[in-house]
Amino acid sequence: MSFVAHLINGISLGSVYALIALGYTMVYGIAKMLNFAHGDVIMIGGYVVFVTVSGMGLNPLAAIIISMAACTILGVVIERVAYRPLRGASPLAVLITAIGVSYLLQNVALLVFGSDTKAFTNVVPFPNLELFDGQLVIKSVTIVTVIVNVIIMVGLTLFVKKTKIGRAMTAVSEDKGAAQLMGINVNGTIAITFAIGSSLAAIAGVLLCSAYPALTPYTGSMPGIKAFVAAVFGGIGSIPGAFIGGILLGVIENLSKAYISSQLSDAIVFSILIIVLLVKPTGLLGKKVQEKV
Amino acid sequence: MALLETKNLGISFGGLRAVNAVDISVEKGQLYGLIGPNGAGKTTIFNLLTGVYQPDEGAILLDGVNLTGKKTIDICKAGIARTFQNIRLFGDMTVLDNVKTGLHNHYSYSTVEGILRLPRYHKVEKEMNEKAMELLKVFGLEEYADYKAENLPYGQQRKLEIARAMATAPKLLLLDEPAAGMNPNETKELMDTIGFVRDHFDMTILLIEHDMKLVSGICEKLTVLNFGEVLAQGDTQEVLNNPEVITAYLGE
Amino acid sequence: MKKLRINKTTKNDMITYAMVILAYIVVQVLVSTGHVSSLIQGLLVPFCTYVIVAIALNLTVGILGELSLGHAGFMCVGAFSSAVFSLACKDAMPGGLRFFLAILIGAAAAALVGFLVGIPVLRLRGDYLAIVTLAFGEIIKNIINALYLGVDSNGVHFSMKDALSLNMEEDGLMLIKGAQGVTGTPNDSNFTIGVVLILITLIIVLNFIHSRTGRAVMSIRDNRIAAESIGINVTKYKLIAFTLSASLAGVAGVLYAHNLSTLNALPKNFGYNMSILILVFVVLGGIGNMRGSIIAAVLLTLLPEVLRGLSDYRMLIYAIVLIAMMIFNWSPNAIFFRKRLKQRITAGKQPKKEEA
Amino acid sequence: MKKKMLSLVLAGAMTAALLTGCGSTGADSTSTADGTTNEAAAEDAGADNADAATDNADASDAATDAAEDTGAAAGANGTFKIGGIGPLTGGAAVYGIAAMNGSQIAVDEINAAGGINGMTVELNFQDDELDSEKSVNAYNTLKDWGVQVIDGCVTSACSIAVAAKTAEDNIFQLTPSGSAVECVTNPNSFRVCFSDPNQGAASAQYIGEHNLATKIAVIYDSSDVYSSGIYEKFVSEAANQSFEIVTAGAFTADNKTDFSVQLQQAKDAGADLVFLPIYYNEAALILKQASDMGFDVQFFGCDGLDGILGVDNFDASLAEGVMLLTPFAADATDDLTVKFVTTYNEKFGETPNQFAADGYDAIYTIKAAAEKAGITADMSNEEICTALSAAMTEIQVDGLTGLGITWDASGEPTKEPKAVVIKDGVYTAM
Repeated sequence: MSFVAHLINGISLGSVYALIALGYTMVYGIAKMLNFAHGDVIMIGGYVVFVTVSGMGLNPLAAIIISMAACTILGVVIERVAYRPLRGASPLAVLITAIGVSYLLQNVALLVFGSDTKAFTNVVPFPNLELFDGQLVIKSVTIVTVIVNVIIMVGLTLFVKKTKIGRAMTAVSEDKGAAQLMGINVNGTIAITFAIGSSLAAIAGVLLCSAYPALTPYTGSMPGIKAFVAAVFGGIGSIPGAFIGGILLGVIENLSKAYISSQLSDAIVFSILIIVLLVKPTGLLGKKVQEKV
Repeated sequence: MALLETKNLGISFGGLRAVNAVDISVEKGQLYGLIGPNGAGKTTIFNLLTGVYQPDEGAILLDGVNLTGKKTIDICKAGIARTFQNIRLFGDMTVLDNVKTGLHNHYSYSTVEGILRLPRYHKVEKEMNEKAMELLKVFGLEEYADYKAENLPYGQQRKLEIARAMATAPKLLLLDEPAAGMNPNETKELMDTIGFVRDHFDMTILLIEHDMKLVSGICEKLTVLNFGEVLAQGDTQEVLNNPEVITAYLGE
Repeated sequence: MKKLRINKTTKNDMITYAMVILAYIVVQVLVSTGHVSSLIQGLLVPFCTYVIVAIALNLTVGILGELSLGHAGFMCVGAFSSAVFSLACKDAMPGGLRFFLAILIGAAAAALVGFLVGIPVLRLRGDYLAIVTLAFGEIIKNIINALYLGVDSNGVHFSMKDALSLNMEEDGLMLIKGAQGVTGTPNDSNFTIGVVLILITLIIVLNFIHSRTGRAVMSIRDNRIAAESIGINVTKYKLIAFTLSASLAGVAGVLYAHNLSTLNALPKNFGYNMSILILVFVVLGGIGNMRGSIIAAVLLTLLPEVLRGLSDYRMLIYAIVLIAMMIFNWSPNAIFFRKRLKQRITAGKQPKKEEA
Repeated sequence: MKKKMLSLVLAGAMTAALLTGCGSTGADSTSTADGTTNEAAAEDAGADNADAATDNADASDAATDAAEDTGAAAGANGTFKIGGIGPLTGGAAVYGIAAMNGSQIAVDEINAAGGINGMTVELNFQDDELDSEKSVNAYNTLKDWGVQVIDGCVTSACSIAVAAKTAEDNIFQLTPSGSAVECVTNPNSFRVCFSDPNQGAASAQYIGEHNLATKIAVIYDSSDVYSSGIYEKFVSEAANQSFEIVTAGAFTADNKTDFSVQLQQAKDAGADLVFLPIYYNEAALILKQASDMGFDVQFFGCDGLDGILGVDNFDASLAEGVMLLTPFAADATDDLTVKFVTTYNEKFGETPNQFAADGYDAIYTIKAAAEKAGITADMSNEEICTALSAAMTEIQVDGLTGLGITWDASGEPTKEPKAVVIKDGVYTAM
């Protein structure tokens, strides 16, 4: 029974990673950049909901929409100001800039919201699911997170495959120069990618903070890194890969905490990542790239 | 005895039979051409010969030594050097260093000797510099020795790639479309260079080329590939006059 | 067409050495005449630490051409192995000899870990390689945080659980106490040793680059397939460069550990954040440019300290400066603009033959 | 040619950088010394909470006015420079900022009442980012500023690093909350808070003596000096007590959002008490997750748990029944606490936690020692250090974190921890 409980808790943690990983993978897949600031956009999304719900007393649903709007604007602004000037520069330069943006967001949040922890109000208004006389509890947040994950996953896949903008994104991800020649607005497409990625971050922020209701300016950074690992695990750039990677990461993390060592769980998680990458160098569902000679 | 022999060479990618039952035999000192339409499998054969791909079947023999299944660096050490269709120089290194890297396996001192600059470092580096400059001179590149390789004009880059390949002291030199992207003057110059390399170093050369002028001008023997299979083989003029070849090649 | 003559490598190296020595002399003169604040005096050894680790990482990023986000992990290994040695031998030998051995031990331990990490890691490419190095860095930090090591009359005790599992005798000496780390490391680092280590690191790296091995490594960076085709053993040379880079990072760790009386493996000093910070030195200073790394490491270590007057806005300004510097240095538009500006300034003067 | 010039320019830039580095820090320190630190600190606080920004601005004005008014009288005998060090940015900022704010309140009060021996107290609080290397940088910055006494560091590892330097320089150091044993090994370093082993042992004894439980689970932060220090002593002391420790679940700084595994293990092991030698930020999450999984158990913590009720928007019902051994409780009704909490709330818009109280007490301890030793502005740091170190063992301080606190030469304080239980959303003495 406790194994099942650990498993469910693992899925619960993993579903949050998966949600963050979807945003990571989306941006990486199209713009080919590691947006290290993604975790911090999540944190900002969380604060927006916190302020609107706890501070202004808005309806949680309205708060989520405001938060998504705010994060979308934030994402587009970051892209415009910090990343776009570096298009065509070394990917390393972009990576460092993303880290600069991450520091910036953390410190802005520190100045505006203060360093003390805010207890986040759970925005999922359903009761927890109790099985076997309460021996097994599945949190309603977990159920909602998994459902949201699936919706986003299906939605994103359809969006990328079926819509004109989505196909433009695929084209940009394959070859920016060629896409430009085909009359695709590369900058615009990447901006839209960031807009979508950031609005996903807002949703992730809300659900992350609902599941783990402690909000600080640094809330986003560690889950962000873990989610990034999850995205790589599943094959970065692959939408279903992010979901599977996230869930697996959460489950592995919790099971290794439970059965091997709670101190070394991170080491174990990272070791498994390394082993997976050695066997499948582009992750579980990543595309295999053959170098042409 | 032939210097290079392939026997029944074949490889598939997925369902595609890229090379099938190819037998080529290159005599020592020969200038041998490998031609065929785009996608005929010429570069794939080069990649098989140099161990980039491992053949599904067949054998590769160099000087009677079986090289089948060997790794690229072992094949290089056995004596096959190559150039690439899309030039692959060490762009951020100097022209001289490109050639010196080619000399890597023939002039040796340990990493520690290099870091501590022990006497052997100075001695060997001096020898390497001399040897590399000698090679650059052969290709008329000595004045560019200190340039970054990526800053060379296109034609010189091609030559540098050949010089680098020659630095490995090969028995057999593979040239993958050496004249691609060159104007007639440069091509002419290149033909002279290739001829000179063959005579000066007593080199055996196998080359892929589209430029018929170059092929008919310098190649003694030809193999024509089409859809991964040998269409015709033999003396250059004979092959080029083969009606089947004309059909396949010129699409008539 | 862009012409670039770079035959003056030796001269260039000499300038780098001269720069370090000159900076050392200037600082020493200023210190002895009392013109240097306590803050700067305290920062001198950290400068050396970060300069060394920046050069080490530049060897991996600039020369080997692979992105490593785990160099703080190697620093961590060097720091802890040497700190444990120094603590255990605190009274057994004179300070100079002990520190010399500590440096060797730190370098060797980091090299060993670098070698073991390099074997699997270097098979991967690009972003995947980067993420795996990050993972290894975190693993190293995580393990050290769970490591308990002590020595007593019965020998060496070791545990991965907690201090109690060591079952130490009363007379025992705790060397590593898990998260509480190593306390009481002798304060053996100083600026002069730091500068000597920088010079040694520079000599090693620059001589390495201009040697047969260095050329092989750079050829792999520039074109792996071509390097293989001319008989370069890619795995071997990648490993050599990576191991060397790790061991130099270990030396930086030794310097770090012996500058503070307490050593903990925190996310702040040995986590991926530090690895990234080191990467910032390298990228900002110019990939493959050792002199740039030195300057960038010093400036960026100094910057947050100089900004202390801004109190709360300090890290905010730091972040903005970082972003601005990246855009100024790397944006294609900014580079074009700078070039135009330079041309305009030099237009009146002689037509130039070379340009950097 | 060009290349050479460029190199020379770069080399020049390097030296120039070093020089300007020195120059500008010099300028910095003067500017900090000129501007009253009250302003800076009040600004910090203003930024802390956007909602309370305007109130704070007023408050800070008032504070500055007050300082200026009394400054004339107090400043007659010069200034006394206290330097604080703690994390003001990064994940641990909440502790550093609290200690800084607490210290600042004490400094303002003291100045308003005429200062220490007629000297105006100046507080300059520097950020160490929870990094021992940065804490030494912070310390050196304070030295350049002319610091006379160190109030820091807030965290243990940084305290130890700085302690090595203060011992070298002969500067008196009093850490408000550096609880590791090694923080006070030097004769010139003292602390306000309990040591980690002290808390671990006290907790085990308290639980044992009051028969609170028979099966105990521990959840602790193995990557944290404070938490693992208490844990170790707790476990060794448990051997002498009537209860047994059934599980010990560790977590690390990188892994502190999900505690379901540790809680599940405690639940499976049938623990009737969970000991939490951790800080309240993580504890808040643990309480929430325990309640989610229907794990109804007694929680017991140390001083790190204090502040849990002050978490913005925290559902206090989750903490119902939680016990903690703490020297400070923000809900205590004694005059001193009430006054402090009110002032803190007014100024910073938050309820103070134990770090704030430690910071406050640290300043008053310095004051008491300085008055005992008769410190004057013209004394050298060395003289101050010797005099204060000697005076520390003779004073008795009634502070927020204990009445009649005394010190011995080891640097450890002697005070009584209060056992507190959270009842109806407030701390209640047991």
